[in-house]
Amino acid sequence: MAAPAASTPLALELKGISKAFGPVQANKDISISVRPGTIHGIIGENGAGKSTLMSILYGFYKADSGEIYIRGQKTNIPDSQAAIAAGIGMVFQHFKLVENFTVLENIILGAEDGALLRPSLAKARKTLKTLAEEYELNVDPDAMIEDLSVGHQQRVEILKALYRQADILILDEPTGVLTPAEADQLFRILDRLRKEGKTIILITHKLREIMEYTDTVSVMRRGQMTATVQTKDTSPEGLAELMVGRKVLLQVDKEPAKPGDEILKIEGLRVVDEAGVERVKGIDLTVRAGEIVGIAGVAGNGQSELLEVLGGFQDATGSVTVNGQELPLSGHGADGQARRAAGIAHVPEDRQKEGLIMEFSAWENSVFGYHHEPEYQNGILMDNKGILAKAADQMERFDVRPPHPHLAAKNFSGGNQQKIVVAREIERNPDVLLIGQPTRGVDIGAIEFIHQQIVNLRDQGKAILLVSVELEEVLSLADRVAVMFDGQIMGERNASETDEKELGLLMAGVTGETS
Amino acid sequence: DPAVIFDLGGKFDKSFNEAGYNGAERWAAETGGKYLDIELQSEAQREQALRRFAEAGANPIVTMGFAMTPTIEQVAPEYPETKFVNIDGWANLPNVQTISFAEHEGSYLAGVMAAKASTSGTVGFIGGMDIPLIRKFACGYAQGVKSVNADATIIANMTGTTPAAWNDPVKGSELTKAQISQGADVVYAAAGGTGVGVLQTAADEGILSIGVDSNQNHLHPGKVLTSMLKRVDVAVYNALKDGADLETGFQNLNLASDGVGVAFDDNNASLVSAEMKEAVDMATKGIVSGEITVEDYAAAESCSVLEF
Amino acid sequence: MGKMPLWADAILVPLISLLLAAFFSAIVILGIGENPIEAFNLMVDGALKRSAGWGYTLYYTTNYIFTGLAVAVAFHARLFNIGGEGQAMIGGVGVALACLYIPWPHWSLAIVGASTAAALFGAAWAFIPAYLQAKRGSHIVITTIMFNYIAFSVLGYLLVEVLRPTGQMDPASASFPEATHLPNFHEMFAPEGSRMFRGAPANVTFFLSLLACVFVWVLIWKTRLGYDIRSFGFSETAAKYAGTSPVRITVIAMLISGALAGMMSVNTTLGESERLILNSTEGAGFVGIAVALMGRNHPIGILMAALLFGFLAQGGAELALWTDIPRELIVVIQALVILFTGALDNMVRMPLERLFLNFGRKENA
Amino acid sequence: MDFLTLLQVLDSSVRLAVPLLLACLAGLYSERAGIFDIGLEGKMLAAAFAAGAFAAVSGSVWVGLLAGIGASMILSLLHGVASITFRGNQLISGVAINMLAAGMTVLIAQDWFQQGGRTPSLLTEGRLNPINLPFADMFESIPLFGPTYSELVSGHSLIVYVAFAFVPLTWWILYRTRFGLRLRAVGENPASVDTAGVSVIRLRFTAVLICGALCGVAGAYLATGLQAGFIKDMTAGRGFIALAALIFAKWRPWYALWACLLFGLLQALAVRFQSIELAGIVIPVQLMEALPFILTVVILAGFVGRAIPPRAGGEPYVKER
Ligand SMILES: Nc1ncnc2c1ncn2[C@@H]1O[C@H](COP(=O)(O)OP(=O)(O)OP(=O)(O)O)[C@@H](O)[C@H]1O
Ligand SMILES: Nc1ncnc2c1ncn2[C@@H]1O[C@H](COP(=O)(O)OP(=O)(O)OP(=O)(O)O)[C@@H](O)[C@H]1O
Ligand SMILES: [Mg+2]
Ligand SMILES: [Mg+2]
Repeated sequence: MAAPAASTPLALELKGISKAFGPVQANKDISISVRPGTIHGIIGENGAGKSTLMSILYGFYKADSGEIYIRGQKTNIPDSQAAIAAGIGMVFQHFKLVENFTVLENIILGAEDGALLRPSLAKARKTLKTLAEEYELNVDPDAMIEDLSVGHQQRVEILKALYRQADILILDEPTGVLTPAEADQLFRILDRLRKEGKTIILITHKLREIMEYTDTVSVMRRGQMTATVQTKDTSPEGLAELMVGRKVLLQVDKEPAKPGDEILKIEGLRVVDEAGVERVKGIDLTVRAGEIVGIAGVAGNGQSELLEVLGGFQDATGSVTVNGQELPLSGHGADGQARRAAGIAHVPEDRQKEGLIMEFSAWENSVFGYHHEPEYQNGILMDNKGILAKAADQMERFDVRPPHPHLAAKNFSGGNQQKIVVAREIERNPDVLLIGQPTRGVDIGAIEFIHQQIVNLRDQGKAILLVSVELEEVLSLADRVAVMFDGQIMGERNASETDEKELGLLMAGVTGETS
Repeated sequence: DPAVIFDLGGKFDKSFNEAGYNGAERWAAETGGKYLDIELQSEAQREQALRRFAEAGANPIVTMGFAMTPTIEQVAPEYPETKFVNIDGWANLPNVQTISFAEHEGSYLAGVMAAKASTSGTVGFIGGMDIPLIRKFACGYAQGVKSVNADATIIANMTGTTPAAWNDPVKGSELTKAQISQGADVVYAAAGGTGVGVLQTAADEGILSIGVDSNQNHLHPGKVLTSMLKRVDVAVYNALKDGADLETGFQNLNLASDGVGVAFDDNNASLVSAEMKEAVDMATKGIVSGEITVEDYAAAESCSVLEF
Repeated sequence: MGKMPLWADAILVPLISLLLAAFFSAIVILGIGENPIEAFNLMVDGALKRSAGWGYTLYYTTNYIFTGLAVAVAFHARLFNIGGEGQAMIGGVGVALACLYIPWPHWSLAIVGASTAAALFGAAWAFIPAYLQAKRGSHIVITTIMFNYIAFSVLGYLLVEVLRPTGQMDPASASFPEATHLPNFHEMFAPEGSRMFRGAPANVTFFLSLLACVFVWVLIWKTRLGYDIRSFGFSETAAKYAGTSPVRITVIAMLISGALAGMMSVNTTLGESERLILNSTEGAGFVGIAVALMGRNHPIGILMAALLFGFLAQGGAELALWTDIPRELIVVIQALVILFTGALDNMVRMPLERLFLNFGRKENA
Repeated sequence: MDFLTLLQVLDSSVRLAVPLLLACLAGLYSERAGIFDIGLEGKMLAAAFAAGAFAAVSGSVWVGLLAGIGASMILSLLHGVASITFRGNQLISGVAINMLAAGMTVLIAQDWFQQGGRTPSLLTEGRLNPINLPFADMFESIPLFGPTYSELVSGHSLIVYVAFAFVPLTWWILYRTRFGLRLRAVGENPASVDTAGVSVIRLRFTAVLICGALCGVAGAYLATGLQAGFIKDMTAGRGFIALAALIFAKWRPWYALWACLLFGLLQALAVRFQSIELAGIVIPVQLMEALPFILTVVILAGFVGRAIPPRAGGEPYVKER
């Protein structure tokens, strides 16, 4: 990993970039230099302005002021076309793919070689094959994007950039949705790209990735660049402090569990989806009071469906009991409201599409799903004043920033949106808490807080079922871990007695006795 | 100044309202007088227009269409000094002149001509919106046809059941084509703007058509057999001419009083044979003298020669 | 912070948009060789400076409030109900049946009965499209368009063949009995012998429409059902997570929508014509779409927009009375108002926002 | 129904279907690009007027056709400015355009021709006349094929053939060309197009203008092909039926053809068989009248299922709020 000679021009230099969205100053006078052939990390809290800065570089947004130099040349980037021409590629946090197009169609979109598609497609197919071999980026060129796993979708995004011969590649929170194996694979690819002399900018909330894979790291806070350091000269704790402005606990701090009675009992659960595919193939699982059971597994192996069944919006067969009470799994009484009445609270995997109504204000969201409960009624009307007061109090206690109950959910950062959902579900003091991907895309300050809340609930004797594709999170937060593969549970382990390697094998469907 | 209130179809509906408009214009041109007018746009405006004109001192106020009757019955008593004319209506008040037309008689003549002109023995009728008034036209027409040729087939179609039926020439066209394919070689259009499409298609396809209300023979010279005239123009013209002195009460304009009839002019001269002319004259005589009674659908609510 | 203040968004933007619409209307009037200022004066004179003018303006407003609210309620559930016209028509059938076949002793009872019938019939007409959308996925836009046409035919059939008294030319029902006649503004507000509101059709239904505004406001923003409707409208997946049944909300929202549209006929059929006629809806169902959209689906906005359109309808009638301007001019003016206040509002808003932002910055500096 | 009647009904279906088909394809381009368009009706009407007016004045149907296309495209441009440039509500814009066209056509027609909002009747040169395909007469005598060819296939005006040709052409453009790929993409996910370095705005404007051009042809066909001049409101709701057909067709060109032919057929049947006597009961004309609409609902509910519109449809593309 030889540092390039000082005389080679910088791959990229941003000078004094500022950008305001209406009254919000997202980027303030930011300057940054990136050397070619390196991986440059960018970290910062939710809403710090990382994505905005990169989107400016990619020509998606227009900066209010500032200059961009690429390979020493001052470059004007009014739109993405210019960025592509300058050799920049970007993989957005939320992918920019056409869901009902094939991989190939997505790849050539905007980079066709002529007015007719056929030659372009043929050429792309060939190039794709070479790229796939070169970088181990295998995807079926004729698959529909919506049928691909997120990991594969991301590969398509990377392929798109490579197809356009990018040599500066920006990745915005690429591992947020990936399994550990997929993430490892991604970093192998990035490493190879770097060795070829390509420059990579990596935005992430995961300090481990920064420490392991980057050469240099920049820290952003509230729209400003606060520091740029060589990775080898820093530590996770140091970075965390730079980011949040205070000391952050990077490990989950918890006592050993004291499991009590069986609260949630699942037997022979089967789910067949609308297309007739069996997603969950007979699961037995028990969660006791005072313990956190983590479900690990590669996304798409039935975990989501499991949560949906328990949450009441997916039909299933089999048996589920809570406190000995059998729950209906289809038809009348198998909806979210009935589940909540049975003592189940649910932090869904997708906070923006399921957990929140983005256009509702925070206070309205604070009772979403519970709004039918008598507690929130005032005769035939809803007790809006009461709800507002409770919401304000809740936001204060859960450290939601800004603590403005009238602000619409969409105006909070991802981390704070998640806090609103977590607060709502925990506040109900449920017997069972279902929680899916609790910290996806959330910054480390907020992760610390959310983990602490979950542990507190456990310590109050509640049963918690956690689903996460982050192995690290499952291992550190759960007391017991079950691994799902292909709709089945491959095995259960005590969290303290297993490791990533063992779980990783189970996740790949490899069973058999290990030590 | 007098005032004229046109009904929802508007003063350029190519038929009833337009005939009234022509009468008013003729009066204006001849006398140099001025008149107020409005084309109603909504039901609620009926009363508004009446009152506003009455309050502004317009006299007489001529209203087009039976739909005005209930409103006139309500408003006229409040303005006893003002004279109202209700064309096609049935209001019975001291300061109202109600004019009705014997459309069935005129249509009877049109039917006679159609039957004489037809070689196939099948003739068509295309109405606008399916309302009793239009059935009255159709029924009179059918009787006229049957009087000449008892075996004749009459294909009667309505364009629609909504007011849009008065303004759908494309559909009028298709109806005409459909009737042609069923053998019709003369079609009578009592369908407002839709009739434009009927006459056009008839001309294009080389069959004869019959216009309605005003004289439409000139639209396609040599291709429009005749037009059933409903002298709304004369009625309006007379009302405006008489001014505030007009006589109130009922007036039934029929064949005898020349209130209805069929048009003969240069445009259709080549189509009208002497024999046809004679048949028309005979029928006219018969009706005027009372020898022939034409069944009035509006009165009987049924038609013995035509099913709807 | 240089954010645009709320009052500017709520008042300044629509006002400037209206001025733009007025400006272009003036150009059109000039184009057909008439005097725009005179025309405008005539409209204001006839619609706002006379009590009877107000009586007409408010009559139209009442119609637009009902249809606007109908569209808005459905919109909150992300359902585009283009069927207000048909629902109002069928609502009218309900009014007619209720008034013709039930001997009401007094109008106060008749209005309750007629409103109920109108709401039920309107809702019933909205039910099938709603059900098909919810259960079969048939696009509600198509089905409601189709149901408008079908309603036309049903009404035509009923009036020509069933409800029309024998011998009557007009495709209309018999007049309703005297006892059902609603008090109009003249009877309600004019002092003895005064000509205030005389002849104008505005009637007690106007207050019913105001009640409907309050009802919708409470329903949408103050009740569980409203919460369900709105959350379903914003995100169907989230609503499912919350345990709201999409079928239930789709059907209920459309029933309420149809009921509101149907109730418009209380104003036209019972309040004005006092019998069922063929074209009592007169496109109010479609104007309702514009009213709802312009009023941002909020009852207060809808009330304002309905007033504006009521003014245009009445002002336009005055114009038609005293000038030779074709009546289509009013349609053009309405179109321009909808265009500028509804579709091109950002054309005004964007520069204003920038203005406020710069102004705010300077002040802060 | 004998064979000849069948042919005539089909022939009538074709004529009634063509304006629907053109408007439907017009809507397809716009909506596939993510711009909803309930203003098809208004654009057709404006085009019908302009075509009628200019053909009458110039005496040439081609001038009329161009004028029709131009008028419709101007309204399209307005829709584009409102919904693309200023990110306005596409439904409101469509409603406004419909009303604008309804009013302006009559206003201008009255101002120019003083015929009460109509344009003067067109003479032969001002109209699109039927084209008799080669051999139509020769084949006439061949049973089945002959009449089919001469009655049904031959004898329509040029625009009819153009309209039908546009179905495969549209399919080809949509699925076989770069432009089509981008067009579909921008209706599904404009951000993907934007980040691929293609201008969303230009693409959407192009789509909207194509929509305008096709609506223009549809309107011109009404005024110069089916009729001989413009009459107010002569589109009589065909724009809305076309919209229904478009949804019915799930935004696909071949399905659009079948949907429009079906609507045409239903209307032709209603025209041809106004009151049918079934088992001694005369079915009222109002029922026949409503039948196309009732059948549409039935078919929609029974066979077609959920229609999923282009995912970005109706939403303005906003990057920064
Ligand atoms: N399109 C936009 N319109 C308006 N404001 C925006 C937009 N995108 C971002 N912002 C605002 O700009 C600020 C910076 O957002 P940005 O997305 O760059 O943050 P980030 O650092 O990427 O956060 P995260 O870690 O959550 O991804 C935030 O306050 C956000 O509210
Ligand atoms: N158009 C916008 N208007 C206002 N705020 C926005 C807008 N787009 C994004 N934001 C805000 O910008 C911040 C960062 O947004 P971003 O798109 O990076 O997603 P996020 O909040 O990080 O969510 P996640 O990480 O879960 O995907 C958040 O505060 C978000 O709410
Ligand atoms: Mg981001
Ligand atoms: Mg984020």
